[in-house]
Amino acid sequence: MQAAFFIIAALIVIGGLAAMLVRKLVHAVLWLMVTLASLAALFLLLGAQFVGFAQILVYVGAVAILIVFAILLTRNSEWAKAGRLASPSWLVGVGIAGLATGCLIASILASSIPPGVPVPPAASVADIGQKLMTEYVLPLEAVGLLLTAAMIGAVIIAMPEDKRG
Amino acid sequence: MTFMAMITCLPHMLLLANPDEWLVRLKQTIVHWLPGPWQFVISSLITIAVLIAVFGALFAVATLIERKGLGRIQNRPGPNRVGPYGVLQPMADAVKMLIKEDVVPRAADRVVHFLAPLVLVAPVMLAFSVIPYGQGLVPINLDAGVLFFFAVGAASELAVFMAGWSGHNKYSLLGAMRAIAQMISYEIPLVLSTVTVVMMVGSLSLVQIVAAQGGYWWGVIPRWNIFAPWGLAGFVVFMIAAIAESNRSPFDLPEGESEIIAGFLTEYSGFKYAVFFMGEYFGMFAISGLAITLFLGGWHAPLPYLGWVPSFLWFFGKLFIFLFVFIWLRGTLPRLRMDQLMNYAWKCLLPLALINIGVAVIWRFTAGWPGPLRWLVCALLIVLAFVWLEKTWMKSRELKPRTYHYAS
Amino acid sequence: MIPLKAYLVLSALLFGIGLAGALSRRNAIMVLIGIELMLNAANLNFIAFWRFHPGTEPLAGVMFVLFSIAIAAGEAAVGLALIIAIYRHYKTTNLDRMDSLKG
Amino acid sequence: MLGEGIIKGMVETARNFFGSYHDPARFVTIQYPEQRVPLKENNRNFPFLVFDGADTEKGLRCVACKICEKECPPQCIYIVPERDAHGKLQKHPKIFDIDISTCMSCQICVEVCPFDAIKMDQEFELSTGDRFSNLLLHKQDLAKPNDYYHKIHPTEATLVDAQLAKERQLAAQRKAGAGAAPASPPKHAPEKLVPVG
Repeated sequence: MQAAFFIIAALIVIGGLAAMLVRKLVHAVLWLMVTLASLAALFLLLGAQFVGFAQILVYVGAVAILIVFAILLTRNSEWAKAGRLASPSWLVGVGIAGLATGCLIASILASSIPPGVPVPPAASVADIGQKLMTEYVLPLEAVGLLLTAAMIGAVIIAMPEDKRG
Repeated sequence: MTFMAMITCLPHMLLLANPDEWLVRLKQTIVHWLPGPWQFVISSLITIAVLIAVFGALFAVATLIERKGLGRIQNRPGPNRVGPYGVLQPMADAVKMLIKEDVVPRAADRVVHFLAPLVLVAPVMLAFSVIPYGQGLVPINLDAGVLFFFAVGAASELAVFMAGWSGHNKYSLLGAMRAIAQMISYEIPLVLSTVTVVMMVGSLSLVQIVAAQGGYWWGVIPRWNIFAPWGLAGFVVFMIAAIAESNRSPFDLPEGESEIIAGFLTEYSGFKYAVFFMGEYFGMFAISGLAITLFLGGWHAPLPYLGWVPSFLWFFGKLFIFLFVFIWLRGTLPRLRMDQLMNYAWKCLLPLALINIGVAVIWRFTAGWPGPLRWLVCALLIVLAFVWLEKTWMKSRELKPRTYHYAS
Repeated sequence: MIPLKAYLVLSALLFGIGLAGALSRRNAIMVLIGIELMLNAANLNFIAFWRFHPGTEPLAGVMFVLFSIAIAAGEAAVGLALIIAIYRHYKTTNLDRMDSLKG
Repeated sequence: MLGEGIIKGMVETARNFFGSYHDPARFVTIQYPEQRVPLKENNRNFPFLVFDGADTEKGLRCVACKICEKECPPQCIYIVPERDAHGKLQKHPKIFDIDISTCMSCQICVEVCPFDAIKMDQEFELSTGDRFSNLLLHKQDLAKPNDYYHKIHPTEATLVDAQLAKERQLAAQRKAGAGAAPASPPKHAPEKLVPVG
């Protein structure tokens, strides 16, 4: 279990770093997929089976393809050539991110979380379905509405302007 | 030691009342003789090895059946040179593929080009692990088996994109874009028609879905989902979407060799091409296995007094029928056009699948009705929906008299 | 066994990577990828807390992550549609060049 | 009905599938190396040289006039006439090569030959591993007996034989009439035989 955690954690961090550092956008997406798939593996390791599969289904199956389509639709030679990847104020951005991460890690390490590992809570698919249909039915409906709105919005935004009228 | 134990066990195993147990017992016997910590590892490895061997052999047989069957459909004998009746043709093909030069274009992204076939095949092999092949013969009984199947199936889209993009070839990219558009469009009716089954059974586990289809109505008609009206409609929608999902003819636009060379496979040759080819066949087997599990009762025998036949034989028998239907369709139907393909997915299959879910809901809440009436009402609703769709479709396709501008 | 803190530190690292990328890359799509990383870091936190401190509400963490994944998908769709629309107008995805308010 | 055409097509292919097993008449395929379709009489492939009698060398009708060499559009024929000890040209080829990798089977050499010495062959299984030496046919490869010519093109060969016999008879008459005068070639070339079809 320990080895599995460390391998997956290394994959997550390496994938994330590479996704942010590589030059080619498609490579960045592929590295992002490494991170997200490893994250799904971590969810499985933590006993959240349903979430892990949903993560793969949504991110690898949908979001990756969306980003890839966006990359191909906005292709220009600007990024392929040698040029600065980062914005002029990149040092500030990295500094802020480093500061935030430092604060987070410091507070995590300083916190008094009990070190024990409790029994894994059961999360069977039937339970999740039951909950979704009873207690969480309102959020579920809201998400349905939100996704519909997002889809219609995305279609209208991405439509060529002359066809929009 | 292990071997001797197996030998001594064999007669005992053959005398078992239930023939389905043979394979399970065999594996248990082998694993039993191993030291404790190794049991899990070896048990998994045996399962993996059997899966790869069985489906690898099935792949070889399928290519042969496909070539022979297509030949017969076109009144040709098909391959008949290598071995008696050409049965060794798959070996010859494999040797040819293996010794061919592996060409990588100079402009290609080598790493992605290399990874694409692996990313295609590995998830498909994972998908094999949740299908119940027989009574007790399921590699992993996952609680969310259906979700797992579709989740790993999603990776094939990424693999197709990687293959198309890495070649730096416009035909590859065109083929990949076509394939992704097609796969995403047809995944929706595929999942929606699966939802009806999941809704009726009340479980995402494929083992439970098969178990729910056991038994017979009036002792004759098996309780398979396909014999319910929503199951029949769902099966048809599922199969059409499945053919599109596995990029088979008539939905083989991504590889349309008369238009875009070989689509995303243009820059692949030799062993990598063979791996892609294998991945596509494996995908076909996996999705056929899912269709059998969801609608055709999995490993259940079609008639009650045929229960003595080992259950996995029923599963693979059904799989072979599916294989033949795939080949038959390929031999019959011409390739669709891209706009027809998209229209078909979004304007025909999607409404049908949604209406089918509604019909399944009605079926669910009319459990108290007499059987035939319930059946007729639900079937009528689906037929009405189909007729309505047909009318709108036919209207848009009405032929007008052709006018000639220059000839009088 | 891995303690909860290890998961939290991993999540913080992932969040930091995403934040750094989103703040410093010039390409709009890369910024979106950074935001996805940050969202996933949050999801990891939810699942880790759910696993180690179930609390009174047994499935709250899983539910939260499921909704978060759904919303992330919607966010990605709208965000990429916006990028495509902006690309049509400015012919670039470089965020530094999208500096005119006149449109 | 929507889907009607698909069902019709499926029935048709199923009929083909099962029909091909019990109705051999449906099979259009020939199992080539074992089974062969008899070639049509007018089938032609590459030229060969006809010889009369038994001797390959002496019986050759070719007189090395080089007309075919000059007429050949892809220039695949190469002829060197025989010379005797004094360097005098003989009516016999010393070298007669045809590069069948360049030959385009146009039959012009046959049309122009005044002596019916070159004819079209039907041999088509000529694939070889060495395209430089094995596809360059020499005199001994090209020379084939008149019987062979009769076998592959019976009608045409009979006509040619009749024509040649007539010419020989005319020549003999002329020789007898002109006494010791040197034999001259016929005033105009005999009417050529045009293959039917």
